[in-house]
Amino acid sequence: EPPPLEQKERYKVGFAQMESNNPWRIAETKSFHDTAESCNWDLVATDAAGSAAKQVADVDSMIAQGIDVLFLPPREEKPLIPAVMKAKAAGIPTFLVDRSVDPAVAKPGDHFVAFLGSDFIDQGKRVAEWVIENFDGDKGVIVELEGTTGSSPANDRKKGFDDRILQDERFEIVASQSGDFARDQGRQVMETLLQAHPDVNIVYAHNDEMAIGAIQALELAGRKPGEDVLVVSIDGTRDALQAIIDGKMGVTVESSPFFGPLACEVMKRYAAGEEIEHWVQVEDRIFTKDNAVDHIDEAY
Amino acid sequence: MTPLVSMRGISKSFAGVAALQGAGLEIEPGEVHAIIGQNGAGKSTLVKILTGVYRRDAGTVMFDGKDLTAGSPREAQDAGIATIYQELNLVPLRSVTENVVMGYEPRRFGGLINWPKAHARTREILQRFGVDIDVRQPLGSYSTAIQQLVAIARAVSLDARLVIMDEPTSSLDDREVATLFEVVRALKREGVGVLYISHFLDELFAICDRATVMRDGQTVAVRNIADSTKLGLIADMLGRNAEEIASAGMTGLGGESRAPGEALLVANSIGSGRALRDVSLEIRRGEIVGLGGLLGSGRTETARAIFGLDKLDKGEIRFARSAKAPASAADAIKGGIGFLTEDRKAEGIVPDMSVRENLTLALLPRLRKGGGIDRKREREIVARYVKALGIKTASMEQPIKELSGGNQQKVLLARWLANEPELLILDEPTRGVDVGAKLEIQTIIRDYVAEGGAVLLISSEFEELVEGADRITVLQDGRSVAELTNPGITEDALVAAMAHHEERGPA
Amino acid sequence: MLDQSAFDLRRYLTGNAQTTGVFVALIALILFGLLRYENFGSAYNIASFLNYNAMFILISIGMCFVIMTGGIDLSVGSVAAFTSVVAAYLSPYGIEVALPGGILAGAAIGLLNGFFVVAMRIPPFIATLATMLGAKGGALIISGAQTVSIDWTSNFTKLGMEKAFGIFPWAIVIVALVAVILWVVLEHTSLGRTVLAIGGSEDASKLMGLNVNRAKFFVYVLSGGCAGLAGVFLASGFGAGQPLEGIGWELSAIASVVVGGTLLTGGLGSVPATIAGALLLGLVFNILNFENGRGTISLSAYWQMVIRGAFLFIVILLQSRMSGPVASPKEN
Amino acid sequence: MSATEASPAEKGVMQIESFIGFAKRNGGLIALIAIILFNIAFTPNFLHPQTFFVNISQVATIAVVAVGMTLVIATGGIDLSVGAVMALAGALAPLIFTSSFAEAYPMLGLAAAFVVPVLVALLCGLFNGSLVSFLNVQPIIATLILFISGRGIAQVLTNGNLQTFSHKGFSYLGTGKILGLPFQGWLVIAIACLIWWLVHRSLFGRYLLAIGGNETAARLAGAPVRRVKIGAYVLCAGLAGIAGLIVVAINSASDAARIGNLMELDAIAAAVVGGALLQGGRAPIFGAILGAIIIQLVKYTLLANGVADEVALVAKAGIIIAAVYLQQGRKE
Ligand SMILES: Nc1ncnc2c1ncn2[C@@H]1O[C@H](COP(=O)(O)OP(=O)(O)OP(=O)(O)O)[C@@H](O)[C@H]1O
Ligand SMILES: Nc1ncnc2c1ncn2[C@@H]1O[C@H](COP(=O)(O)OP(=O)(O)OP(=O)(O)O)[C@@H](O)[C@H]1O
Ligand SMILES: [Mg+2]
Ligand SMILES: [Mg+2]
Repeated sequence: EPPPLEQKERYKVGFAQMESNNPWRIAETKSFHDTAESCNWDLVATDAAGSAAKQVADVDSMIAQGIDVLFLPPREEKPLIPAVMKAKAAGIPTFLVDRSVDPAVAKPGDHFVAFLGSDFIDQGKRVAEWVIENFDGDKGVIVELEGTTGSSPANDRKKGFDDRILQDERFEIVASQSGDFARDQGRQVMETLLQAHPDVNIVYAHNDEMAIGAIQALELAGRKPGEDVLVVSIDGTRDALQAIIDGKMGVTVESSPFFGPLACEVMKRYAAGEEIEHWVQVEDRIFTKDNAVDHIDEAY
Repeated sequence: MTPLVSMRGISKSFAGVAALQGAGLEIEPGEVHAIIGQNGAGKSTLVKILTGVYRRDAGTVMFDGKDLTAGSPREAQDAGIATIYQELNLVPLRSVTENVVMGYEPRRFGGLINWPKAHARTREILQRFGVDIDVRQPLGSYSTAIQQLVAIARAVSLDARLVIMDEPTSSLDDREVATLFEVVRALKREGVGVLYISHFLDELFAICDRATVMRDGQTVAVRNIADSTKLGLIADMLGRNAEEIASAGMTGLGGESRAPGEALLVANSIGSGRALRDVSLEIRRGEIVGLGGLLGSGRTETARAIFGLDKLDKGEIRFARSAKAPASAADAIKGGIGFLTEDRKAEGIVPDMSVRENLTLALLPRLRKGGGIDRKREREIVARYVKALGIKTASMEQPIKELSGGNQQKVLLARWLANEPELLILDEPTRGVDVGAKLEIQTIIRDYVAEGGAVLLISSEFEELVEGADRITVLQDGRSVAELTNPGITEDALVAAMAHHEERGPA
Repeated sequence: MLDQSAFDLRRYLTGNAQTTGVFVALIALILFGLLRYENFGSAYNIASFLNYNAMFILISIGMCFVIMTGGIDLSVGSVAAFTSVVAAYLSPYGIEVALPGGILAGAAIGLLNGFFVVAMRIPPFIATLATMLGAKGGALIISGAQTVSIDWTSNFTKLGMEKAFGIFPWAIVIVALVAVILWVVLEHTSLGRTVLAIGGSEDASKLMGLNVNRAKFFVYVLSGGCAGLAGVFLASGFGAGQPLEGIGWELSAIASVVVGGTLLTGGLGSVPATIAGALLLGLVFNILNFENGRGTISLSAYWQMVIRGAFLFIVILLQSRMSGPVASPKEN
Repeated sequence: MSATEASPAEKGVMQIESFIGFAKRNGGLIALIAIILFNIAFTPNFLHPQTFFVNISQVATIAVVAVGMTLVIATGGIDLSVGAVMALAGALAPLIFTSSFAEAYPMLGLAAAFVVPVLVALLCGLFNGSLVSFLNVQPIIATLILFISGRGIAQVLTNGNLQTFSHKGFSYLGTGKILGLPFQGWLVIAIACLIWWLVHRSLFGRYLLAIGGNETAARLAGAPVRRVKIGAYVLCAGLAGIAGLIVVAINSASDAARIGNLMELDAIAAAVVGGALLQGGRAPIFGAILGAIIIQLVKYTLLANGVADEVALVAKAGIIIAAVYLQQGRKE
């Protein structure tokens, strides 16, 4: 059983962010800061600068400061298990946000209260399904731009997409290289792969930033993204929606960073003694040219 | 009796240029054996082959009757050869003790260094040389002379069968040289062989038994010192006959002195730090002023202060028309001062740069042409000085580090002469320079003064000072205590002046 | 000769001021934390702080040895990541196997560094830069680009998560042991003195007949071994073999060493001061976290970077003020 | 032989010798040829002109930074802050030309967007150089300060946000072409020639090499040591600033967290592969360009041939070691 949470006027809430080197994380942190005011939190926010070990140490220092509740986006599945265990031992209920930990060791409803978020594998799978449905050529030659090598969203988004797309014989992944989730890297990698594989007609990027980079590379090489090359990715950023509106990109599966309000709501329910489902699933929308215009103003 | 060392047919070339060609060397146990030869004759190279620093291209080396091919200095040391290299090779950041005992530390508790014993042993060894210092201090906080003595102490303490000394006295004063000789004689009594390299022929006559003469990478003669004359040895070294040389005189400084001009530099009671307390001196155009004094008397510090390297705590310096002392080296050079430093390796050469670049380093501001360097003029100037000073170099593009010590010194001298300064400060200008080159350098200095330049000359060689200087300001413990004027200065007078106030401080 | 008191003053200035600076700064920062933040001095905070920083202390000490020879080891972070993976794979066999296994893996990479530097004469900066890339690649390859689970049922986690005799975390006990041993090696063995001599002047050390190559191999193997041990801590204390950890560790280790008064050109160095340097830099993170918790201002991650840089700047300023030139009296 | 005029025959011999010397000195060149041959054999479409352009545009930033790095390395220093300076300059430019001022005065705004970031970069160099030359702070540490906080400052300025824009004039820097060749390519050539002249024909350059070779000797010969050292850091930072602008211009976006990430390592590796000595005294400018090209081609080769990222890291490590080893072959 996770530790209970008493009902109070104000809570001291810990939010141990893993890194702040991309727009998505920044939007997520901002969402927690914004929620702190409306939800009556004293927010202790730390930043682990991309190190799982430092994230554990950050959680430790929050425990030392006596927080009431912990929201943790664990950078890695396994390395953050000690943080979850320590929080439990200190009597602090923990909610995992946007990524989870290894379920073989730490379980929701036991070591932590619940996982709030979407499913990276599923995101990849949904992109694949959209491609299968909407690609009208005979032969899909795919270049995949992976996220940071070894990071869990990269691993999962690859797995979800690859497993699904390869069930259809029309498709072939000719190259799959890391663009480190960054626009500049995505562009450089795409430029290179385009030289080696000029026949590519589908680009799947693990996030929108790399997709934008790929679009630039395609344009620089005189190709027409959206016409002769289909670009698809995940996240739902403003730039990606704009690209969809401009017809340069096919689809982006949403992966919303705005966890603050959800976190507030779930925490209140837990304090009230409600049973919390182990996975508070976030509905990821899917943006295409049909709905991009409607959502671009809420994108980050 | 088998010789202690027997080297035969040794050859060695660097990048295709032969430094040694079939050189040989033989030393008996208990013998003090000298190698003499001009700069670049190959003396140091021969030594380095014996001690495993360089690998020979050809030849055999026998040590103590056994074949010795030392692959590293350590192997040579273990075989019983202790060496003091020409360029000081110690670790300035580490303590005196460490520099002496390194590699042979006394142990305790199964392997740990016995520091108290190490310090005590070091203190004891140094005391044999009359040096009483805090052995825990970093070696670098002591003067070159002390460092030289430490290097000697280290070598002597190794209980070797052969001790090699490559120009050990180049930065020692007479008293220390005397102490060193005592030690050499003691080694000899113990049956230890000593290989002694020096440009001071007097020293050979004082302690050496035989001398091997080298010229252009070859051994040209082996002489019994007792049967030789100075002139004969010089003739061997230079490969000329003795009469020719005899007519030329022994130092190049003793020219006819001329009437000195107006005052160029006046230092009034200057002081800076602990080493320079109260020095006054005056230098006039067209004269050589010597600075006499014992080791550590503050001669180098005086020079540094004049050149603007050390801030003055007190006193004032007037140079030429300017009432202000230079604030930096660049300032001093612009004002017309040049400073040849005593430590060629650390403060003089830029080892990887060519002879040309080294020679014109101080001249650059004047070679400026349209934002760049006037390379044509640069080459002309370098070619002129290489020729005028007889610098032995393959080309002006050869890295200076590949030149022998004496030739490096000439390049540095040329660096300053090319600048045509009004005042040239020379700190030990002929240190480590062979007789021939020494003569040449002294002549160059004399010529420079004859054309109206002024020189402040620091030298530990009394002969050079006494013959060369028009006046000598004598320093002691950082104070100027006497002034002697030529003609009329004798070595005895100089020594007396230097020692005069001896009782005052605990020097 | 020269009077003794002057010498003592000089020794104080050249020998100790380098290191006093860091101790003064460390104590000042600790006092600041104690006075300003509740729970800063709690046993929990101290233990977890030390537990996390144990890894940095280790690699800093290893780095200190390398730097004393005038070298540098940029590979420590990757090596720790690599050995954390190795240790994770070995964890089912228990700590008795995983601990030496991790250390050996690190030492092996150190040996490779030593080979590049000593035998191939590649500048240390470049040699270890290459092994930094190589070890990272290696870690990703053997782990299949995933974090590697440790065996939670074996005694492997004891090391990082339990306390020796119920008081001190094991990691701290081991680090203390390593530190004492290496301090003795440095100050009281000829190997240690050779390390310092090489940094002072490699040529001179060779001519003195010191075994320069052996000592250089030693420091790289030592640094690799220390990083290896840090990797074992990482796996044991942080729950997995982590091929992506260790980024930037080399720079914080270098900073710790320098803040501890060691010259990057080699020839000087102290184990205790290096530890103090590592603690000092680690403390900045801890204090920033506490500052965030006070709620008065909330420092964004970027401000934290700026503040860390500024803090390093201040420490460096203080140090250069207090120590002045040490290298040789001829400088300046 | 004394250094007088050489006869024509001697000159001919000297030329042949210097060519052999050149080949020996440039192990890098051999490495480059090997990589190119490999690519021609194995990489699809390698000889396609577009491949050439892609590589030129990608190598430009590394090359520009490596040239600056070479100057700093020539003084015996190192500059870790180049990546952070790139980020700072890159973050500033869009801030300026998307400001209301630039909207009011487009031309002035555009000019300011080029000039101000570079000026700020120069200031960073001034900061680094002053720490090194006035306070005697060791270069790694001096530049570590901006390495840590420079990027933080850039992120504070932009609030961490990605700034995207579309601006024809500014993007020319990254996407423009002259005679069919990317504009950055020309820029690199111009910069390299200018800096080469500076190093080999100007007083500054001679002093730079002298200081790197023996600082004390250079000072005593009247070299303005501090000014020259600061100059090297300022130039290096300025060039990093330009590189930052190029990156932003190509991407039409500026992400302070990412611009120039790990650039310092690539630049140092390029400089050393190109023949720079980390202890100073040498500044092979075209060598640095060569080194940058090698590093770029290695990256390209591995990517184009589908080598997995983690294997690519190991391969890169091996190639760096091999290139530097070849480079040093001449030193027996
Ligand atoms: N490392 C080296 N590289 C290239 N040439 C060298 C090297 N060492 C010595 N030489 C050359 O070998 C020759 C002999 O030099 P060596 O140092 O043995 O002379 P020396 O007799 O000791 O002279 P000095 O009296 O000036 O010390 C010189 O011409 C010198 O230029
Ligand atoms: N016997 C000594 N014991 C300790 N320190 C000494 C001794 N002799 C000299 N020194 C150091 O040397 C410095 C002064 O030496 P300096 O080089 O000025 O003397 P010098 O007269 O130029 O002698 P040299 O012949 O070495 O050039 C002092 O700062 C002092 O610390
Ligand atoms: Mg010699
Ligand atoms: Mg002197």
